[in-house]
Amino acid sequence: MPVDKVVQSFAQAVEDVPNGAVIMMDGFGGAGGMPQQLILALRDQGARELTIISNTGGLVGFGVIAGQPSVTHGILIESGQVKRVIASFPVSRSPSQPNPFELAYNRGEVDVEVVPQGTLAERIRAGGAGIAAFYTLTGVGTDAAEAKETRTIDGRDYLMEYALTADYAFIRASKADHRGNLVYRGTSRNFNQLMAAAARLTIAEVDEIVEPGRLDPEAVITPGVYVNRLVKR
Amino acid sequence: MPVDKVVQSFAQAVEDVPNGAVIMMDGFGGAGGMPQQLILALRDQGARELTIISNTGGLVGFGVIAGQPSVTHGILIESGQVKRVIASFPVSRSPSQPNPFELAYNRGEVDVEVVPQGTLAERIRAGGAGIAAFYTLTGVGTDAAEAKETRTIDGRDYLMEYALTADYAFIRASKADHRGNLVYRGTSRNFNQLMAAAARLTIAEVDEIVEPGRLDPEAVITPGVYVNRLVKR
Amino acid sequence: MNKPRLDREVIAMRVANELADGDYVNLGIGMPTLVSQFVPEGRTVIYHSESGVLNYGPLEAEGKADVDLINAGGQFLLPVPGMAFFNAAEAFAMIRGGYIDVSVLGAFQVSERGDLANWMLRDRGTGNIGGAMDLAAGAKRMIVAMEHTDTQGGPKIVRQCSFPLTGRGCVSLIVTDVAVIEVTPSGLLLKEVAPGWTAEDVQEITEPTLRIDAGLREIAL
Amino acid sequence: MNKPRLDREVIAMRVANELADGDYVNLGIGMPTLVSQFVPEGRTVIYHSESGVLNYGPLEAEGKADVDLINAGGQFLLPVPGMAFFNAAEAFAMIRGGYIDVSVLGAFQVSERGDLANWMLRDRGTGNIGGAMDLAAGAKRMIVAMEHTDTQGGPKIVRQCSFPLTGRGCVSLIVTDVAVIEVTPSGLLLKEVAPGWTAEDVQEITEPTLRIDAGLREIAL
Repeated sequence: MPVDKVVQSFAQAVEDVPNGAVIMMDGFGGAGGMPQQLILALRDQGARELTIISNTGGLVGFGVIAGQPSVTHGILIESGQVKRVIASFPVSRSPSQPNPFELAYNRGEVDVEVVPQGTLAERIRAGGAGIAAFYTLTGVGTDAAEAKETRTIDGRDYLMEYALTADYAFIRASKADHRGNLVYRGTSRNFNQLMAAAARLTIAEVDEIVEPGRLDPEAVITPGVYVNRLVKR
Repeated sequence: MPVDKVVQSFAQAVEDVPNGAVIMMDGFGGAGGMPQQLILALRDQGARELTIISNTGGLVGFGVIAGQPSVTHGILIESGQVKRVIASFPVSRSPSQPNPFELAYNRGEVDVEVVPQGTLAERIRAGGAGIAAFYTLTGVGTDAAEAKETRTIDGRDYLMEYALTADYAFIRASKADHRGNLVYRGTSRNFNQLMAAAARLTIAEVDEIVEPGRLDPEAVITPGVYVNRLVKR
Repeated sequence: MNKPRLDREVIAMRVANELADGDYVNLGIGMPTLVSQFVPEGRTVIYHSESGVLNYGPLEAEGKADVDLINAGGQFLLPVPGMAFFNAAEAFAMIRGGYIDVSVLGAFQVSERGDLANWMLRDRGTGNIGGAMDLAAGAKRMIVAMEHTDTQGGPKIVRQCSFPLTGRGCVSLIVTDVAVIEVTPSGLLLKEVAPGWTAEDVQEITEPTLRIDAGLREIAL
Repeated sequence: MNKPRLDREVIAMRVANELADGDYVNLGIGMPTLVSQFVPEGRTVIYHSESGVLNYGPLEAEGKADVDLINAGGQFLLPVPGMAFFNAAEAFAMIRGGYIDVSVLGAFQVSERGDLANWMLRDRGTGNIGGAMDLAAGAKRMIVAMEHTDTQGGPKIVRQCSFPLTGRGCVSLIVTDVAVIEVTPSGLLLKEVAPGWTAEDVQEITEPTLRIDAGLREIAL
């Protein structure tokens, strides 16, 4: 891996994403953790038949959040580039205001796997950590347990869940150093930190890139080993 | 739980440790991460038949590291308070200079379970995270696989490993706020962060206790929810 | 039943009364979010959100929205001293690990055994699980805050949930706009009623048979 | 064989030559630790330690020991720009997750199939596994740096390991004080010999049969 991970443009950062790629991206619930420029670049790049692993199905396409224009992976669904979504919160809160995902789902254009949020996080974490599967408390006795192995351990029932990995992770962080060490802001850390480790190739969209030594090593959240490409917004 | 977690003395912090307790403590390889004052207080308190979960078996008892007097849980083995150790690195590097654990082990006074270091870390992490067991790459085809379930997932073999939990975790951190948020220094984070979550009752030995708001919320490593008692050195 | 029902704020106030000093609490989207406004003076409650924050402040209300400081519902929060941020795996490790003292959630249905259904309406084809299943599995105590009946006036407290379950036997206490009901091993125990309501009134809009607590009283705030 | 053997520094130098610019590398306790001193000019290698640090500097040598900055062997390190600290679970997630390009370890024995035994001497009754089994399972490439024979002169490169295994089929390259040997699917391939040594000399102190590389040459630094 090159020691300096900076790439000059978002277009260049996503140019090798092939059709059929599996891509992780955060966007927990708002604009903060969303790799918006990478999403726009991927829309322009045009790769199709994508699988998106994310907390949501893309809340809205284009919108305004906290006074700022905001983009989610909903625009990739609107452009017909997505065939499958693995998410915890795929539809809008209100059935009367369906999001792009739900419209495409109702037209039969996109498939979905709905996963409890903690299980989604843990499956992604496992994917980055060489853990193939694990037994969790969550979902026992619910539809989430369908077709899954249940195992009683120390008198309590657990579901077996498999790791999730991806071809790419699109990460949104606050600052990076040239070696790919990342810091986040507030609640935008969320899935970003986990996804950075779980993909074969991780691309980080950041506000600022500084020289190594300018980030507090005690506060680096994603060590550079997980990051392949860095692009400044 | 009380909102302010500060306890006035190490003796008070450990006074309720019963005979037979399972205690986690770090001390990865040196003096940095070791809860030395809590260990001394526990030696004086006298609880027996303890199980210690730690990376090492206690490298030395009393010693001098980097010019500073240093204590490890080896002194609890020397005082006959320990019946069992779960560790990755239980004996000294040199067979000709046995540590207190190895001497006690050879006398048949203490039992041991030797665990690969990454598996030890992951089992402790699972214990704090409501994960009962997991499948790991490590140890397949070795003695570590004995009596364990092996499972082939996506064409690769994995071992099933169970979570570890404890009655107490003795944590060594650098700073805390009154609510129990902790920061560490450098490589002394190590097992401490994991153990804080995996025990029913966590006691942190720290150099400094500050008011809430004085720690950078982006750099808090152990959120206060995991910490029950705080003692300043 | 056309007797007056409690409004959302009063339900939230009643739930807030259940929170003890030093509790770590997770508040779900909607009515549960209101609870933090009504915690009695002198009690410090520490809020947890799946978005990855512990000890957050009140909802932001003055147009100072920070997109990097949100709760699980995407609402903007104010910072307070003593916060900590962490990733989603850690946020849910806390939940499954048993570190959340109280979870407050809304519900479509609660069964007499404390089963909870709150994530999916079958005719929608899919739904949002979010963090609810994790809270159902891991929180030490779960309080449901909801209207007693659905929009058609039908009971939401039922013998058996017809909607997909969020968790089995996970609910401890149900606070509605007409009653406070405890889930016990021997069924539902009616403990408090709204002003003007009788136990019979509550039973009439509740599917399973309620046991009446010896100390039944008007909802106290 | 009483021909002169390479010293530890030269072995470390030869291993260092295997490290590429930008590699993430984990160096084991003992001889492997020396490797970092000999990385060729112009290559930036980023070191990982199980103690929970990425991109650490050289060993501390001037009495400025910081007990909070150690490698997996407990040796004191110097800080360098661009470091990151993390806990033990993360340190090993990196290893098992396939993020370590090269692991350099010492060994008691290596088999002709690349099995590694480096953690326990049976007559001791117990031993230190440390991070070796994780590195054996997870590192992309494992290089063993060791003496070619044991203290009794017996072979350490064997048909089958008699000591408890650290991992199966995990070793890619063996660098000893007399030879460089690659582990291939069709057995061990002798690629380099120490000055003055012949392939036959090396075979004599090696249990399994070595194939001789067509380009066999003297160890190059």
